[in-house]
Amino acid sequence: MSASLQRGINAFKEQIDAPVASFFSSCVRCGLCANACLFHTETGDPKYTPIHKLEPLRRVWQQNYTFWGRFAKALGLSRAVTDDELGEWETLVYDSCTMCGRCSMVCPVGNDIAYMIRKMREGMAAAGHAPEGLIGASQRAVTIGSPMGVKLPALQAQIRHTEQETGLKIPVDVEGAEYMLLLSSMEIMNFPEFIGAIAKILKQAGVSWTIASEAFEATNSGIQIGVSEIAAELVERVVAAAEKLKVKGVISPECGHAYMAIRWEGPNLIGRPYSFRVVHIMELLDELREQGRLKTTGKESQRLTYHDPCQVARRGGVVKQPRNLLNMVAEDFVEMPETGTMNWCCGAGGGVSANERADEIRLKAFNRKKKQLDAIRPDAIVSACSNCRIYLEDGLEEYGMDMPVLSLTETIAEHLAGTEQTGSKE
Amino acid sequence: MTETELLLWVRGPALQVATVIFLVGVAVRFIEILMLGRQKDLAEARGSALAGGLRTIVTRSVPDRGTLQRSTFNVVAGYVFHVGFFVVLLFFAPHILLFHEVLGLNWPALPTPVIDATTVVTIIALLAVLVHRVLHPVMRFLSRFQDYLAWLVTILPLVTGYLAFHRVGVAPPPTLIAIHILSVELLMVVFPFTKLMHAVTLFMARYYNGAIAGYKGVKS
Amino acid sequence: MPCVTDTASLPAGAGENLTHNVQPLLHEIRHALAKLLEDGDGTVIDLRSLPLAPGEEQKLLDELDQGEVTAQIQALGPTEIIETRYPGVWVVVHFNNDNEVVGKFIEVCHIPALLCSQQEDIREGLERLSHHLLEATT
Amino acid sequence: MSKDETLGEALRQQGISRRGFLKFCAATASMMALPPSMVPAIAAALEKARRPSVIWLSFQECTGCTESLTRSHSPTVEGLIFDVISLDYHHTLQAASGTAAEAARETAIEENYGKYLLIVDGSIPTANPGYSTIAGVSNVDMLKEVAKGAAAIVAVGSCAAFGGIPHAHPNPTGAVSVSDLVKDKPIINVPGCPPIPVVISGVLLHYLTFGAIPELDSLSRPKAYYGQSIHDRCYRRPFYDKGLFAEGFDDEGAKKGWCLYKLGCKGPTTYNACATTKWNAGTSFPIESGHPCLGCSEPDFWDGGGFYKALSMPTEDISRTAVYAIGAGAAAGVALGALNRAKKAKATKAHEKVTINDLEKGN
Repeated sequence: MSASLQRGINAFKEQIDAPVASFFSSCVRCGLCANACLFHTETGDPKYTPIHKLEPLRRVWQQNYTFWGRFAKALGLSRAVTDDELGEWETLVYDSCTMCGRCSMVCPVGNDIAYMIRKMREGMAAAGHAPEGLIGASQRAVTIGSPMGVKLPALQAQIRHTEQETGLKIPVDVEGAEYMLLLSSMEIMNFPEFIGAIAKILKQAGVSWTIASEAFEATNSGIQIGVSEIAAELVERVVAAAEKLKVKGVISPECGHAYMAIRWEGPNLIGRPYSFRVVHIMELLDELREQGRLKTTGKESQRLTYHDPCQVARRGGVVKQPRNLLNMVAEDFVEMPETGTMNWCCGAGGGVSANERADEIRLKAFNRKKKQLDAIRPDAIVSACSNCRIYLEDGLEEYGMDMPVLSLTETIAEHLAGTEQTGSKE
Repeated sequence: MTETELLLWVRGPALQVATVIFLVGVAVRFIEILMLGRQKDLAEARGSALAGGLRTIVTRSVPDRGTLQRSTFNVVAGYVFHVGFFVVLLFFAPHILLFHEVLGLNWPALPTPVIDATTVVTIIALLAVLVHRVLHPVMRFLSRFQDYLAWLVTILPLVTGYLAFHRVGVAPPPTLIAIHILSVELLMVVFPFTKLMHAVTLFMARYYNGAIAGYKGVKS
Repeated sequence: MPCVTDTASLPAGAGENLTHNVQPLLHEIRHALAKLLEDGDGTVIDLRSLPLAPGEEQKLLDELDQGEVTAQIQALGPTEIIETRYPGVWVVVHFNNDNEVVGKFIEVCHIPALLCSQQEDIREGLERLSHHLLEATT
Repeated sequence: MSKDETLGEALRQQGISRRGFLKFCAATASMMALPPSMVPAIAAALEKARRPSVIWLSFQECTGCTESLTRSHSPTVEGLIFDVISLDYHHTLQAASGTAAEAARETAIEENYGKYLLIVDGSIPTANPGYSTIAGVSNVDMLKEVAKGAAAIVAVGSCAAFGGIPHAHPNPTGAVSVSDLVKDKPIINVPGCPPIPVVISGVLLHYLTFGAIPELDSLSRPKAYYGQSIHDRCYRRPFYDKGLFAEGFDDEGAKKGWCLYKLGCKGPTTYNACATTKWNAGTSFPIESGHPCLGCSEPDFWDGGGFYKALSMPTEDISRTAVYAIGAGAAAGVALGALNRAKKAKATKAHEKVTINDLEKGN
């Protein structure tokens, strides 16, 4: 066994816990998860059945942690997992799974398949079977601080630009601020308006906040590629900055996996609870709305729908907040069939967007989103994840659909009461 | 061995052996799973893991609308044979008598014609499920030897029970009963080594699924 | 007629209607009567070949009741023949010399065959009578 | 009645009228479980039937079967024995004794060789021939000798048919059934402990009437009487189907006449005519009197795991086994679980930090 395979198998053994064992014990090969996965429904290929993507992990479990599996292994009746097999499974685990967790909602015996894919990636990465794209993103995240290679000067330029445009001061490294805002590289590069929108809203609500120059990046390639050490290192940077600035809370921006990383995995990655709270921007805005600190005027008259980012809604628990907010500013808000925790993924989460090899299947799988949209024909889609937004736009373009994809935070900001930008965009 | 001797052996030593294999196997696997443990979640909870886990144990019995639409046959046939199997197992008078003897619990039986009809429907559903497994690309792709083995040991008690009840076939009635009991013993012996274990572990799986989600405030 | 069903061991009404065979039997008798009228074909029902709950046989007999004819035969023990209140429906009960029931039938016919004098017996009777007259004259 | 006379002639000689004969035939048809429409055929056959010689051998038995037959109410046993058959040898019933009795047997065999009917009650000991002898001849030898010249054999009672109570565990005498020893003769089994009297006489009458053995089931029992289970013909069957059971002999269910299955009734696996023919001139049968069927007409009924235990019940204490098994399983599970934890801990210890430099294959 090669050193890398050894490291991978070892990681599998480390990762298998009681839930994983109960899940594998319970699978009856009913195949229902296949129809919950957009990579299967849009290709019809049985190999994309979610539970099948875990086969090597299952075998390691069976051979090591079940009495009859140990017995069979001792007698030489079972086949050990090989490096070639892991190589074969690489595309299944990374390219055709976004860890959206829809299969986990459907499995009749209750298997949390996404939970297991996350664990399986630990072994895959350790065995050297992670996709090039994600390896590069992880290396940039660790060395440069951003998977897209965005450096502080680039952010500073966007801040200056925003300050000029909005006339508002964007606070940086302000000690004692209530909240520290994280940003995803995608927002900095593609949707810088987001910074201005936040500034306006928080100013109106009277919330003090800051950006940390030492830890502004929200995304975490570590949890996508499946390397806990890298993920932990990236979380530590945020925690260190938040502690240094003595903030009460950290705002996770419009990004799905960033929220999963900092809100749910973070404390477990670094092995200790935080001294501050972590909120998704949707949660914060909804809290402000509830407290009456967020006021809007006017409503969008166009037909709007909301795309739930998997890691925010299904895997993150932020479902009702964006709807509360959208109802403030939308006249004609319509839900897609199968929404909220049962929403279909955009196809680009879980590191798929960083993996160019997966482009083809990702666009094929987008057909599922298209069908969902075709059912209600909205004028525009609103979401709360910039990764979703970019790849929704990409998919729409591929399928020749003309439909803007909006940021919910920005949409709220446009309707803020007492600002010059009232009135609806027709 | 006469038919009565066979029946006595099946009701006596064979049942003892089957019970031991079944219970030791189930207990071992149950504890094996539990003892693998689970790391404490250090993130701040938004909901109750316990409540979420218990909730999912119940709610996961009902398929979501999309699954029902996309996998109608799978869901319906699966439901029919599961419900049918347990109705026949738990509400046939002689079976209740057995449970009463072993567990000391007693409950009312269903009329025999109902059990009879349920058995037929269950057998048909199981046959349909097998055909589906063989023909459906995903299920055929996923299926292993033990899936067919589990199917066989599940349908056997139903078929042999039906034959014993109606006393059809070449064997005399006590032999038919003996074969029926033997088929159940086969089911018990195979149970801990196959996916049949899901009958026990699905409660754990659903609990963990619901607990992981519930901790994050998600209803799974 | 001695009662052959012992219902004393059960509370009143315990077995009545249990097998639900009384009603079908009455229907069978109705069909047999219709057939008798139509083709002249008789029917015999052996009450011993049917599963009847305690009291059910009595219920059936009560239902049929008694009609115009009651006859007694003495041959190998007594036989009771009763026409029920439905003409053409007869209850025939055979007893042995110890007065134990050896057969119980419902016959649907114009007259139970056993009531008719038999050829052999008539012939023998004729012989006897002839013999008697011959003896008287000599 | 000489052996050359037909039955019809013999009866007429005795002054029995044609009417009486027809009544006899009607009772016979009922007894043989034949439809009443068969009566003319039976009459015709019986009229021409010649009375066969019958030899009755009793081995390891309790005379219950003979008692049952002599209680047979129709036709009267005297009539049956002296008018219908020529009972040339029967320990209990014959007047002759000692050497004369054995001589009668030998004469009957000689005179009717190949034509006589052999009736056997009781099982035959094989462990030691001395366990049961008649006039110094062991049962095995006597059976084999008499069977040789028999046209057919009727094994009356569960002992002769299946070995019965002597055959019950541990079977100290090595008791076997007639069919275990005689392989080359037609054998009719008329099991029961005892058999229903009219069933015994019905079988004999059938043989007499038609000169052939009746249709038999896989256990060589006449289908006319043993074709259906007690359960199928039981008047309490509707309670079984409704799931209404007596749980004890004096509970509400028992008083209401509910199904006795839970009290160990063997009706579902017992084939006999009790539920329709009943006993004591059609008065009642065990279930009607509130007791579960013991299954006495089935092989090894004595060893069925208890009269008051249903056939599907475990014969041994499963609850205790279950407790021990769970205990043992739990202990084994903890041991194996500990091994798993050790393995997992080892894997955790063996964990090498994965850095960005380790991600590329081959590093």
